[in-house]
Amino acid sequence: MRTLKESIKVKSFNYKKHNDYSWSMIIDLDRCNGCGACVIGCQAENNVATVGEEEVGKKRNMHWLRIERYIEGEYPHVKVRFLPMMCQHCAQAPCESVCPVYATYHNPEGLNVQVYNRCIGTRFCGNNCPYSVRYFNWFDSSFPEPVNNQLNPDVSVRERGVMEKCSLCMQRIRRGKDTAKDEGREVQDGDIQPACAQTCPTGAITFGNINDHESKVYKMAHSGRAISLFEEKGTHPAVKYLKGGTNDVIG
Amino acid sequence: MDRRSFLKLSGVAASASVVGACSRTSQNVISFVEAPNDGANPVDGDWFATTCRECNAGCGVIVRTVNGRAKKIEGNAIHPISRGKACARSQAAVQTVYHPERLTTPMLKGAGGFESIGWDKAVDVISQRFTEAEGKLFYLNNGANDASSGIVNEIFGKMDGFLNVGNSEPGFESLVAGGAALADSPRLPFPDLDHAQFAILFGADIFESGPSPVFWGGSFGECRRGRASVRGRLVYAGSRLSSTAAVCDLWLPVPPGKLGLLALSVAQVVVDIIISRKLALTIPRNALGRWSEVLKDYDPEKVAAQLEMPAEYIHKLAIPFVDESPSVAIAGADVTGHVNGVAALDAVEFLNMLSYEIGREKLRIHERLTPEPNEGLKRRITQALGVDHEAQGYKRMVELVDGMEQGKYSMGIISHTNPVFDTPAGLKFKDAMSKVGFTVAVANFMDETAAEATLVLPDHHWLEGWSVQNPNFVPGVPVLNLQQPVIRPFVDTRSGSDIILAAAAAAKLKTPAASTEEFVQGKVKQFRAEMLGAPAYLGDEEFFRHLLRNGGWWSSEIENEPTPTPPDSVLWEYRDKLKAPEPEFDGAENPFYLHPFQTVHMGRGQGANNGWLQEAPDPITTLMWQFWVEMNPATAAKLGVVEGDMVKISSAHGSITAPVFPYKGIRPDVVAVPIGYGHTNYGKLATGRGENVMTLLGAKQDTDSGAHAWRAQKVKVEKAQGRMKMLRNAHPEGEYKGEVFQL
Amino acid sequence: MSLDDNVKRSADAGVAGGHHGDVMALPEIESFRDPETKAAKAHYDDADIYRDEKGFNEHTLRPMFFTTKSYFIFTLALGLVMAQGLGFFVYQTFVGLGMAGIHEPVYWGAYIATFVFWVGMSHSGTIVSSILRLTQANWRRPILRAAEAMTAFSLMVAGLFPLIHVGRLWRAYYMVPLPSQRMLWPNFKSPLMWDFCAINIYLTGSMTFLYIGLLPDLAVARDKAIAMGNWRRHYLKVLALGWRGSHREWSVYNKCSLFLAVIILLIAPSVHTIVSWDFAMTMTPGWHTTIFGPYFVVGAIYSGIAAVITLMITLRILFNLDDVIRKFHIDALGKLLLVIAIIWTYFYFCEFITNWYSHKPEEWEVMAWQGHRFPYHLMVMLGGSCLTIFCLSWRRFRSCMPCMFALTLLVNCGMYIERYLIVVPILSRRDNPFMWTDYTPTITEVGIIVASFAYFIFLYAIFIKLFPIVTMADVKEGVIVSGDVRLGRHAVRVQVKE
Amino acid sequence: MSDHYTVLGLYRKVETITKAGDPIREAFGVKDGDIEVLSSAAYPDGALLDDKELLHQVESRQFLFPFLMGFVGFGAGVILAGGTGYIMNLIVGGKSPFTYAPTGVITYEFTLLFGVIGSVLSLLYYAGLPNWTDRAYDPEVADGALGLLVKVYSKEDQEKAAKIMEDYGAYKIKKGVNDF
Repeated sequence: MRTLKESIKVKSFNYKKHNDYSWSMIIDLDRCNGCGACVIGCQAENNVATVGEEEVGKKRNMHWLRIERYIEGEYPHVKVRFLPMMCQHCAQAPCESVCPVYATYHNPEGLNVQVYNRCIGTRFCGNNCPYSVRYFNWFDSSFPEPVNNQLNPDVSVRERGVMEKCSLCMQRIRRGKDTAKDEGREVQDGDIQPACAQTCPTGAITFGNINDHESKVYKMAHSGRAISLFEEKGTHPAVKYLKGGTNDVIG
Repeated sequence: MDRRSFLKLSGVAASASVVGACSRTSQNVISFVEAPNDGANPVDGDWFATTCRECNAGCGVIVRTVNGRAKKIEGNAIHPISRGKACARSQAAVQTVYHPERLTTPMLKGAGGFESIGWDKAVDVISQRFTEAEGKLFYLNNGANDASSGIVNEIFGKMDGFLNVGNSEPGFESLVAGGAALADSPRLPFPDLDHAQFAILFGADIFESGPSPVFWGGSFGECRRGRASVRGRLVYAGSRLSSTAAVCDLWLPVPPGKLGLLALSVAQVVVDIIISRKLALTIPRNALGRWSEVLKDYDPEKVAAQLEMPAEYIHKLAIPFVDESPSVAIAGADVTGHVNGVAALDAVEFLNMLSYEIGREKLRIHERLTPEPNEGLKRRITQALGVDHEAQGYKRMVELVDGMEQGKYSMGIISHTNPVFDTPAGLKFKDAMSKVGFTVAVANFMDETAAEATLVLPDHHWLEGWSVQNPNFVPGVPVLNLQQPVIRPFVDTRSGSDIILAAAAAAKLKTPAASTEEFVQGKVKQFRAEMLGAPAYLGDEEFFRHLLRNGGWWSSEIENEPTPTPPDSVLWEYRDKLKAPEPEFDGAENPFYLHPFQTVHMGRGQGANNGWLQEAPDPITTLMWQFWVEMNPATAAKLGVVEGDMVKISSAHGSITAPVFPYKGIRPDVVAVPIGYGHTNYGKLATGRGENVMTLLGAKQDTDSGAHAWRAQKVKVEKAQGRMKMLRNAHPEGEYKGEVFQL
Repeated sequence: MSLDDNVKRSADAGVAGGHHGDVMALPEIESFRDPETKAAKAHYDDADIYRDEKGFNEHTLRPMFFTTKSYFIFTLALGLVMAQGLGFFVYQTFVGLGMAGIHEPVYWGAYIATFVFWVGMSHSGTIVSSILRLTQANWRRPILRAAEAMTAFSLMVAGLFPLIHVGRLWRAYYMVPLPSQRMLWPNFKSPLMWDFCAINIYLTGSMTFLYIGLLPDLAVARDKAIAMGNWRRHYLKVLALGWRGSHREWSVYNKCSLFLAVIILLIAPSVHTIVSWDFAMTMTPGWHTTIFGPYFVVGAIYSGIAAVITLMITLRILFNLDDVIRKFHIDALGKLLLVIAIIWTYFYFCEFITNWYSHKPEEWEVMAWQGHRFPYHLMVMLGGSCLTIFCLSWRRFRSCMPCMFALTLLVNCGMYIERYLIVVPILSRRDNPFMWTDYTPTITEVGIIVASFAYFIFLYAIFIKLFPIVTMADVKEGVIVSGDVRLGRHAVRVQVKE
Repeated sequence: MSDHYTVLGLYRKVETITKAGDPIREAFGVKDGDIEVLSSAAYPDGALLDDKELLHQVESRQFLFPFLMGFVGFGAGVILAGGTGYIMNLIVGGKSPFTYAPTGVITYEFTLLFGVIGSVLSLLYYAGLPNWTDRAYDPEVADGALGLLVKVYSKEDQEKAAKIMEDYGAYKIKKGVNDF
């Protein structure tokens, strides 16, 4: 057990120094075409419920990953932007510290983890998330027979009244690490792919270990285009974005 | 014990219990929360390679199954079309396997509607009809060159009066016809976007409709950011800012039907630049002069008014087209949807030819930029499969409808397609179909066409059945897709082609195999023998397994036949094709152009009964579960409607009412309506959701190819009663505030 | 004017000096809310009932011992309102929180606004009572009990709302630091946890304060109940703890009250500060501001005092306590309210001008007096400051009971809306513009919230029937320690202070 | 302890009762703790009976209860909030497991909670409550009568005290055994 002194010293930023893995995701906004394949991929992988027309009207859709669409300019100089938005896995996550029951915390690999069966549903985390990427189970999610046959056995189905959110496909990370361990090696770059990164047709999403300086994500995160959303809030997200090009290259 | 010491003791006890409470549990708490997937150990499951059949693109996929249930569909990483990726519709297919509304038993239409009959009886009924029909039958599928098409074709193909029809996606036929401009056979044009630096998309909604959005997505990604130093740039010309246009760097709202004109105008400037810069091309200099002469009518200054944009924009397209070579021009639905579609396609192809010349001159050309390698091999695969590769297209549909009207067919088999729903009202397919005595619908779900049929055969889902496919869309390499059952049939279904084979055998017809599986195996064997030559190290059995493992066969190397570089004389023959006829419109007296479009989720309507797809927000409107009509805010203001107000859109063929979604990215004289909504009989989720835009469309055809000119429709729009809450994901005010992210 | 004069007079009149069996002959009262109760008045020789302690006891205990039919009808009606709320709540618990109108990202809605409102209400009682006790303001005496009870009950109501609001009610005990096999332990870094502690501690403290204040009066009520053979004697005996008014008891009791007053005065502001930190600790624009702590506390005291006034006037009318709760009490409370209103307005202005000046879009989106929020802001402005400050500046207004009743109700409406404006619009227009939404409460929420008001009134109604509502001992003490001093031509009422 | 006897005299006037106290004390040498006045309201210390010395002792110690309990609460708060961080070692929000501010908040609250408890305990302890036994009391005290209660150790003294009280204006005398 650590001494009190040691334990006081532990700070969030040490993830990158003290752990083999620090997972990160880079999304190239210049590549995203808003096709929504990642949305369905995430839904299939993580047993994300559909809520139906009525609830969607109340903005209660559960997609862990959503594609935000922004429109700029006036006709005919209109520009549409897509912004895939999922849990940003902030190193200084606003959502974590406000949870009264430790239902969400930061794991040693830099992931913001939601523990469903601890959650009592105060929704404080949802209020404190500047990205609004935490979703609440307003009702019991409906997977009636025979639709339940599709459910991924690796991921639990959430009860009503708990928060859920993107886990960066925690189960895939674990499987990747298990496989690597079985084969007696470190996880290689590209071994682990969350469902969205796996499926993105344009290759806009890249996932990897940012502690590995040879990894793609490390290089991308250190390119000039890399930004964090709401950087001014100081959340230090593990999900980073690569800026798009200029609006009108021709003009 | 006196009171004072009692109080002291109890105080100590209270604080001690607090201390005790937090001392013990540390390790357990940590281990507990470190099992965020609730203690479930990741299960590996089994991955099977097969082919996605949600559309005809032929993407290779792998399917994860756990305990005999399909769990997840992903792209097959080694497959040349999908390249390891999958689209939304493909991944949502697991939902349709376990759909509660799947058909489970063959049903024969009796006096009181459909009655459940056993499989044996179904085979009896069909075989009896086969005998009676004596070849006077038609087979209508969704345009896939697959095993069932091959089987039917091999049984009936040589019979007089048999018609094989593919109800392929709108615009497909024109694309094929346009692609034939230079090659001597029908093919889809394949511009190599991957390696282009500059691309002009002529109404090409490659991520929404077009063949294989997945492949195009990958190409786009490569083009945009695949290279270290180059950012590919794209320009979109078309009347609506589609989600494809959204990722382009510039959008030019060209009036409907004028894209060919734009292409020629760009070509004119490009040729001028080539001449003025004295670029050394294989085309002789004097020949260039001739081209310049041919194109002089399309000078930007002259056509700018017609294109409703400043002439400088045309220069803005043409200059980078030369400077940033390699460049490509891609034509798509907005080009092929008009009566001058093929002419416009030819103009676009001409641009590609110029691009090839420029690229080669600048030593920037990649071998895959424009060629269509192994066209012959592809055709041979098609022939080997026994499918009629000319079956697809609207021309055949017209022929079929005429035939049905005239009573030519006593029987019809309609497999996995829904023409009653997705053919234009002007074709009057439903009326014609009712004149056929006996129709068999092979389907997974009850839909509008199956409801009209006499006999409904529940088919295996594509995750459950065998097939082999030669995809329509072949990007550079010939592909033979293999589709294998990855799970046991979930409900009591039979393979449609198995039933046809059984019935044909019972009717004493010559059948190519006893079952689909056998047919597939036979074809693979034949394929190995005829196409590849037999690799010595693989026997037939091993080769088949090899294919099963990979999900099909494709040449691993690009086996180029030398790219035909048309000599000037050939090109010069081409000059007659360079014209831009005025578009014609059905209902030309109406004020608005109708712009039906496919969305990424609905397809042609197949996706409408899938909860995941319905709930996935549309990329542009972010609407879920809902049908809409897009119009420019200025148009909406003129009509006096705001978001959610109902408008009535009518043409001579019918009318629909839909809620308005004002969208800045659309021309003010165009109203855009998504395809795939408005099912009348397609299960709980789809039925009654919106209206079917196909009911507005007339039967205008492309003057050259005979393809359906599905955007050659003008309509009336008027305000209707009622309002609807728009179920949008984006907030109507917030969607204009993207600047907060400082992207 | 000393008490024993009164006693003597009573003795002379043959009233005092009775025996145990001498049951108080309290007059029958026709109506539960008959202000004039002439029969009752006739019992005393004049209006100043302080002179007759026994009469005073009987008079102030009457609401407790005598109940009319209309009281039962009223309570039953409250019960029905509560029942519908309970029905909605049970349904919501079993079906899911989706029954409420909240949605992403407006995760907190009317429930939390109501929670903040009730916590705010609770700040009147004990805080006012403590301050007045410590400053030995003589006019405090009759109102203490009613105010303290209000604290306790509004906290009890407020405490329900987090429970109504959580997604998994059946797991809400995870917040309690109970060692269990599940190895669950609360996170003390969460403001919600502070809130949980603070509210519970405040509830404990204010209940204690209320109870300790009740102790001597319970003894009086106990004696009456025993004399009348009333069923209340059973619990009163127990709760009075055998209090007999010995000087040692009084001395210790006064000291204890002093301790409690100080401690409560330390707890109460911290409670609403912590409630405000539920908001201010987040990084949600509009919430993330340092002003929230004092702003909430002042707002809480403001709405609390207004509620005390409303309540006082109600009690005065319902239970014929004109002689106990006098106009000058309301006038004094009105002055206090005026001061707090001015302070509150100052905070409101500070918050507004900071946002207006910086004009950060996401904050201004909320603060701007625009769109459908305009009437709400107007209501806050009117109820919260302008109208209140204007009206309360007039003495005649302050001593006009109906006017004060209406105004204080308006103040609390304004303050409720202010809480709503703090919670909802900010969440519906927060950082990520894509997720902006609009929120309207559903019938479920409205039902439950209406029931919470009924619950509060119900608790009060029950309390009145079970415990003395007027702080009798304090009033008596006030009589003892005060007297008339002649200053030239005037006789001035003075109070002994130690 | 052997039996004791009590006399409760009820008075109507403050003046009378203040005069009655001293003769009784003198007559029996009653100690501070054995004589008491009952009243329905809090009279200032020493107003009715000169027992300031005794009360002063009580008062000067009474503050210790909330004070010491406050310390206990302080410890509980630190242990609860700080100890949680120390033992759980869970990183939330990038904050270190032990943090000062939240611990401070919780500690403050717990200190005050225990202070409240301490105050109540001080009341119960020094006032000898709860005591539900049948003690010398008269309900008229609640209605404003003042009672002088004295504890003596013999029957004779009881009679004598009752006599003195009557002499000094008590309108009612109650005698009891073992019920001080």
